[in-house]
Amino acid sequence: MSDAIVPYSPRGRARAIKGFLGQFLSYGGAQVGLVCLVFFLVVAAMPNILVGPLQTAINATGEFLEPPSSQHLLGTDEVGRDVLNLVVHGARISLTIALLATVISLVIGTTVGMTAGYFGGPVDVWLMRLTDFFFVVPSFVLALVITPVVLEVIGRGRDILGFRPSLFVIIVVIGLTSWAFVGRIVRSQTLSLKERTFIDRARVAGSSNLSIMVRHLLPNLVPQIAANGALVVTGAIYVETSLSFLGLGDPLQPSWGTLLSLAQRAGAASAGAWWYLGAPGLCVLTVSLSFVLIGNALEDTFDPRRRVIP
Amino acid sequence: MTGSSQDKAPLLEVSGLSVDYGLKGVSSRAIDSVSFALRAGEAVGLVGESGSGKTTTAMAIAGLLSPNARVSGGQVCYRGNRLPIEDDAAMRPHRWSETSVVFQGAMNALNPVHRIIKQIAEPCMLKLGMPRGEATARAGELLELVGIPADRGAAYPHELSGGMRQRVMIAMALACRPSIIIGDEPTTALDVITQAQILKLLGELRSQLNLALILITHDLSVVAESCDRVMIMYAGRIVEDGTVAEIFAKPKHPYTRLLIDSIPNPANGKKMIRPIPGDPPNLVNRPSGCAFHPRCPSAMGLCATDVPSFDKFGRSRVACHLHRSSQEDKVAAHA
Amino acid sequence: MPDNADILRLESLQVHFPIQGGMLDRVLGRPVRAVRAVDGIDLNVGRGEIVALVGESGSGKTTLGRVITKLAQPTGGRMLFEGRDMTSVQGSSALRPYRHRVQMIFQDAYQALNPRHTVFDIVAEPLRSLRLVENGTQLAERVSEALASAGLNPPGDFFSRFPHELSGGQRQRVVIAGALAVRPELIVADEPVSMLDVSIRAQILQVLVDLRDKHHMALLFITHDLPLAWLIADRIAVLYLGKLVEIGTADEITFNPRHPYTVALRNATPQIGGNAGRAESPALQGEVPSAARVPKGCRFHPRCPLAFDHCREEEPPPIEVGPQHLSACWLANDGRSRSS
Amino acid sequence: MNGGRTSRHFGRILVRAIITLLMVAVLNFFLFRVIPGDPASLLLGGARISVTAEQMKAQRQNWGLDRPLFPDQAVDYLSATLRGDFGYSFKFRGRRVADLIVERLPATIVLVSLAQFIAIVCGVMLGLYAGWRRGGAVDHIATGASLLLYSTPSFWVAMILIVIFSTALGWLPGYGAYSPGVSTRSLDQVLDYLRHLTLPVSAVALGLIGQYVVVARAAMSDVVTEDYMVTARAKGLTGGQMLMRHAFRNAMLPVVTLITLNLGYVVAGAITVEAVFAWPGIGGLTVEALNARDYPVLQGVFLLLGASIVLANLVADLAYGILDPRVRQ
Amino acid sequence: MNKWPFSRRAVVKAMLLGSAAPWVMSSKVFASSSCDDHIVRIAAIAAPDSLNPFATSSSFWPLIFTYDFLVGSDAQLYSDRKGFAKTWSVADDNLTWIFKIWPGLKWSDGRPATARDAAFTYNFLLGSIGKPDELNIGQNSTNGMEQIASVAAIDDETLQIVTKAPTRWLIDNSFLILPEHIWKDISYADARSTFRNDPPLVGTGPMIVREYQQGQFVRFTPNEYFRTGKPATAGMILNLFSTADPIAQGLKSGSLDYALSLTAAQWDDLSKDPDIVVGQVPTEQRNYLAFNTVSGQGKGSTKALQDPVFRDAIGFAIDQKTIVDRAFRGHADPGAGLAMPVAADYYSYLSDIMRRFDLAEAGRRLDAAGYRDTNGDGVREDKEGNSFQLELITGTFATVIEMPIAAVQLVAGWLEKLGIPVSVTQLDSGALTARTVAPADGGGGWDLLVAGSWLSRSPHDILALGSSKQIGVSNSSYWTNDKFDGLLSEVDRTVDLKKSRELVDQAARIIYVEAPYIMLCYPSVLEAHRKDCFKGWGTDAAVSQVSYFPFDRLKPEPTP
Repeated sequence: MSDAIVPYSPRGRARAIKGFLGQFLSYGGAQVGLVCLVFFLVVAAMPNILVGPLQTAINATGEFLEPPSSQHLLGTDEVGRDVLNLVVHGARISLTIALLATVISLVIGTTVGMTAGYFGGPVDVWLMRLTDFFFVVPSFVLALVITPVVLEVIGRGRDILGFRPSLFVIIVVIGLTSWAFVGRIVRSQTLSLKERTFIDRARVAGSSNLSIMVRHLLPNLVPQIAANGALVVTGAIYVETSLSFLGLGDPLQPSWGTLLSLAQRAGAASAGAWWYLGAPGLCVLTVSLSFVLIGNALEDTFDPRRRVIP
Repeated sequence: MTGSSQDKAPLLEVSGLSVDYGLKGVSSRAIDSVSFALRAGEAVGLVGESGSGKTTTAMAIAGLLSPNARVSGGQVCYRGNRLPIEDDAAMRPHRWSETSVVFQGAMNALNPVHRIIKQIAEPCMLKLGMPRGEATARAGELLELVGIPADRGAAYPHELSGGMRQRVMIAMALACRPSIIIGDEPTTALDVITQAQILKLLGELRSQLNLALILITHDLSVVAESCDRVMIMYAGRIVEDGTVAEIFAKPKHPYTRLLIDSIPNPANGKKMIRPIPGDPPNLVNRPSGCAFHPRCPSAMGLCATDVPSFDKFGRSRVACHLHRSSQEDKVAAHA
Repeated sequence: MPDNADILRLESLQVHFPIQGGMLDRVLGRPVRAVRAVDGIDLNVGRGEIVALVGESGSGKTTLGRVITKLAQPTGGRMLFEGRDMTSVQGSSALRPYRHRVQMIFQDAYQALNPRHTVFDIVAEPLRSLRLVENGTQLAERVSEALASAGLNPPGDFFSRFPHELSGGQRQRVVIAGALAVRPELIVADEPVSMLDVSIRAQILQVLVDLRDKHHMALLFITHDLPLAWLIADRIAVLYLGKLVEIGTADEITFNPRHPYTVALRNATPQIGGNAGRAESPALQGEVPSAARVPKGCRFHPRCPLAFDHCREEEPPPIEVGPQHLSACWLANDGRSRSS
Repeated sequence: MNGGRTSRHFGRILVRAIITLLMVAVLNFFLFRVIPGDPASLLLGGARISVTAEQMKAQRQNWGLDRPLFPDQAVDYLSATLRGDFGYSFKFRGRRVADLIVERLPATIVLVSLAQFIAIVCGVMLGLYAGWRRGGAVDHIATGASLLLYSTPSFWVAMILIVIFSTALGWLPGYGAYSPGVSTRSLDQVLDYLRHLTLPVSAVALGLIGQYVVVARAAMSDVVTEDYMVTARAKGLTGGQMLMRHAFRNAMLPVVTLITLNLGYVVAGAITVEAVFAWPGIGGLTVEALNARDYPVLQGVFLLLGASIVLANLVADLAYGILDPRVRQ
Repeated sequence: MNKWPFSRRAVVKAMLLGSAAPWVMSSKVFASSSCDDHIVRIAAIAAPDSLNPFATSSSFWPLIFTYDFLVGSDAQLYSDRKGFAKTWSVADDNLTWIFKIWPGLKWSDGRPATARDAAFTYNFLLGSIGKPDELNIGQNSTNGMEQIASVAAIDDETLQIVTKAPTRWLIDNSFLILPEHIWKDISYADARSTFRNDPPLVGTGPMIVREYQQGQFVRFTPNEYFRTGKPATAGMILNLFSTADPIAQGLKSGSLDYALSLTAAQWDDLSKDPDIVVGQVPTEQRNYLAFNTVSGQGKGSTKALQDPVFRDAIGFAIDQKTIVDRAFRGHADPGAGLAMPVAADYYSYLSDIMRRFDLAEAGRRLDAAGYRDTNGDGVREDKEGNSFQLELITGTFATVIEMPIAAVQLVAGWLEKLGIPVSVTQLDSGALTARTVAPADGGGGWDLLVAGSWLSRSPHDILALGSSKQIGVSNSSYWTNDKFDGLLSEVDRTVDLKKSRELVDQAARIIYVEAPYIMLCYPSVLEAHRKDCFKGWGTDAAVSQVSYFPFDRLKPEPTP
């Protein structure tokens, strides 16, 4: 409302952001992580330009399980598709699933944690029981059980937001089952922020609860949310990979986990097709590691006392 | 009391002590050429605002400088022997048995997961080599000595009130029968009445055990009631040093005077407060010359350029261009 | 001061926090115990008057301040502001007119400033929330004005700074500016200088005194420091364990205390001038009991050097011992309590 | 006064655990009932046969599916669950779910607890040491390696281990829990079992080590900056004494919590690794049941997982209460 | 502190070395230990639910070594694979059958195995018909039993079965003959569900199930009383896996002698190993593309699916040869009619009416039938004017060879090129089953199905895909045709092989033209065995739905 008419000097904020970035980028881990991440994001953004359309059995270009060659830099799979092509297209799917699921779980976790922590009392008690429940039920297992059920219920429609229903289900299920950890952290941080008198000051200044939560709590929760968000991404990648590995992925839009699953089902390990196993696995590893490194660097930047990487 | 301690040889002698902190490649001087002597049984108050270097001074004396601190000059002698304060390992045998410290926040300074009796007994076992039973018994005695029933020893720190915790810290400090106790803001977090109790306890123990006490505080009035001598620190240097009576009656340094004036004192009935203008300096951008000159109402041109020497006037010393002793006085002081 | 001049009146104000019992207690129907943080306080503050609330930690002085600023809800008694009953008014919109006139200054300026907001945002927040300005220009004017009256000059230099870029004194001034921005009629200042270096304290106190002198603001000054209270306040109210034990003019309380607790407090306060005017009484023993276990009778009796049987049985009412000077002690008029 | 407070603390933890467990049970109940398709037709065996209406009705009656969902079915379900009766498997006809689980549980417990043990010993020690000597060589190597391990899906580690140690080098078996028909001489059997255990345990342990190193290191890094460590130093304690007497126990607080929580995942933790190694544990059972829509088995496994994690949470809370006297307040 | 680390390190090192030694040093031992004990180690991807043949057909592989069929089709082909009956004959009325049981045949527990046991098995099934617990779900099921009038043991060696109409079904069925003395007290309800028939079993086959660990292995011992003498090996272990990797590894390392369910990649890899012989076995499985032809409840997204012309046109867009090459890497026969090549008596390539892969032709036919792209968006519309968007579901039913996703990709790709977009949903076997049951049971709603079916090679089973009685069971397209049904019941009533062939051919042509299914291929099972431990593997087809690999004829290689 009145915010819009305020002559606002961006100087302070710009300086703060610049200072933050400077500090953040001074960590080696952050640099490595960002470079890897940007690389994969670029790859995920334009797979068609880089390697052409996703290969299927119908337009496969190679022989069966060829080892890497100049023709196929990462070899081929058991139907002759180029593994590089699959991995590049997989990047888009894996990253989309991981990032969207993370957004869902961060939104839910932050909302629940902040509400519980700020209001306390019975609201807190029941929201925390709910959180306990999702915390207690391993999200991977819950997803394992829910995914096929949900797939069966909604899996008959057409694409949802450009995703095949099965991918969409995985995104939603991962998001819905992995927020508890964020919820707990946000709540405990909210509890400690609530003790800070600037919340009291805001109330004396006449701010409503909503405004206090949005304008005072949320900005101060950003460090926790950001640092843990990076870890949630890693978790989401892990769950997605595992679910797909167990065959719950979508074989027609293969994520890295699905590729690993296909590789295993094709007997790649015992047939010595290391490139087929190695390529998607290394991608998962690199992306997870980037997020862990970025998360650590974020945490270090926000709280130098808790640096994880020396 | 001050008269009797005068005759004894100094227990602790600090001369020209300077300590630097390295922060991200930038080195900043925390204390600069600090010199003083402490006699057995004497209570000295070290007064200054935050960042004035009073805690660094104390930690240097106790050999507890943090790893990023460096002794860049001077020395500390205990009973005439130079202490290896820059060497963590070599300092270890000296700690607690000669100088012990009563820290500020007793809640955090006590290990939360151990019972207090164990924490008091620990130095007895490790430093004095007492068997566990004997050490526990001694810890019990020490608790009684500071006014806590020995059976409360089974409590954990969080189960005690702030005053009780500070008593535990004092009991712990006495464990190895040190001759010097450094109280680092020991009463800052306490209520007035509890503060009075703790100060009283420290005073009693001091005379009972002939302890020397270095009381670090930002509160001049605390020093006024519990110390023999007071040293005022500003920006890493001692600016004035003298007996309590002298300093409060006739402060020489403008900073001391302003400090005294800014404390409300119903005793002399004046309701006037005189703010000291400006903010305390920080370590990185220390003003040139006399560090107080930007805030000093009587600053002269000289003050901005020249560091005033620390001159002796009778039993007190002061570092101010307004008070320059004659050459002869200086010679006398060094004799 | 006459009643009609009172801006704030507290009548037997009470704040009891229930102690969270276990599930078992609730099932067994055990009575719910309560922390009696504020246990029946009568107090009035006149327009333009500075009243100091003095007490140790646990005396309820901070809770009282929070009740007056509507950060905590009283469980009993009444609170009248300019004659209007504000006891049960709640909700950010219902409280808007009240907040416009009653503001607060906090003890720890570092904690009281949102580290992610600029000084401008911080000072502008009440103006925006209470909708006191119509446009940006007006907002900027009011913010500048508030910063200037709090002694931050020139105000423009501070607009885009973050709290961590300020010194301790400057931070406290920003807190004060935030309270001043709405031009309140009553400010509750909770230990506003206790976290500050001695050399800065006087500056801040000066700002507060100027406010009263220039804008005729009333000030409720909460402190544990008797000399400080004497310095700034017109009247001093001494709290012990949720109750007023003595109230009177600053000089009366300082030089002619009638309650043994006030005496003990005065005696325990270290002073530069030595022990002038103070008797050699032994320091008070023990500590303030928990507000969950308020002693029967006079709540000070377990620590009182003068306690006798009656004190253990019945709680003393405030007794008038002089003009505007009340003391809740059975011996208040006896003379013995006085610096015996 | 203290005793009351402590017991209240533990009581609250217990109540929380029970509520959570009840929620798991409720979800479990509904999970079975919201799945598309009639459970009765599922009960009639894969349903690739024609079934008469009478048969369906008989099945419904048999399984109590004809009665109202609430309260009858729910009460039946809860009371049966409390008795440890999880019903019969759809897929493994006539096998009691409880028996199936009991049969598969030991393999998983052996695998995961051995892996946990190794990971705790290696990871926690390494992490604590790295945190104690921050910035040292051990710290750099341990942190780098643990972050790498932390980011790697354990089933991929498992596949790589198989490719290296089983397919390429032929040193260790890469699947199953025993060699087919290994002679029944007991020592051979034990050695054979241990050889089969090696790669799965390594795969699970490697992932856990990374986690433990990170947490233990962070915990120790926090502890060394605490004031009481300065006190300990002031008391003239040696580095070793400071570490063992003061830092260790405080740093172990968060680590113990993590360990206990992880113990709850004993059952759930190795599903993918079990799948890769064809390890005959609960993980394998879960995947089989999932593929066959064996909802009673899934329900049983799910409840078991929930219960074990609730239990672990409970133990973690209790352990924290015991280790850290402050928490009891 | 200063002295300790060295000695501590030394201790740790010693411990590590000590503990590693038995692993590394004996690694060769575990690899070669299998020859000495003369136990045949085999492996397959299989998960027997229980060993009760009335409750499940998933236990086929372990049970086929323990129990005999009465006759079974392999017994008609191979003299060394005879079943419970040594000889059989049918009276001139083509209704009364006489089976002569092997004289002196014994169960593995030493008790005599007689015609009474066979009569018991058949009558047990017969008796359940119409009961709530009708035994209609297992390997031994009432499916087909309705043709039987009576079953009786004339004497210990003679079994007489009278059928209501002439049928070859009696010698084609694959029911396992069970010992009466074990089964006589089992109720139908138990037989249908909870009775697990736990080992040790009692049977007349060469290898008796001695131990069964769910999901892990089945251990067999040789049947001392086997009709041709106790097998020469010391027993057999069937290892059960859920993926093929461990199987290939086991073969390579020597811990397995024989393996089934290999992937093409592993098969290629193993074929390079000098100690290993690979083979591929054509099976009775048919992989097909089915259309949801039902018009009422459970119908698909467009009426076109019910139009034979539409389905026929799609048939021109499917290149069976490419599917075999790409998706199966040659380990399959290209699809044609209902009969699979291994059913040599009935197989016909239908070359006269065979559709040839021709996308243009398919397009022309669609255009002609009115399925045009009228609005030029590249997608055809059906006759109601709705753009096509077909949902294709796929997956692998339990107990059949896995459907490679590449095959689905090819099908979807060709349809896409025709202007018929397809969305693919891959389902696990449970979900696939749930969605393909009869519409009355909640199935249907999908448009296309790519799946496989593995029944026996009997004419009844060959035609089951179009049987109206098998809707939602074997008939996944829900297609019905009265003429086809008539032919099917006639086949069931025919004993004469030649006539039977004709009837099957007629029926196959009807369904081919109507095209509720497009046959994709008949996949082969890939197998391999090691040469070093045993001899006598032979070269015959090893696996079949209707018999067992004759492991009983293996002999240990003399140890060098």
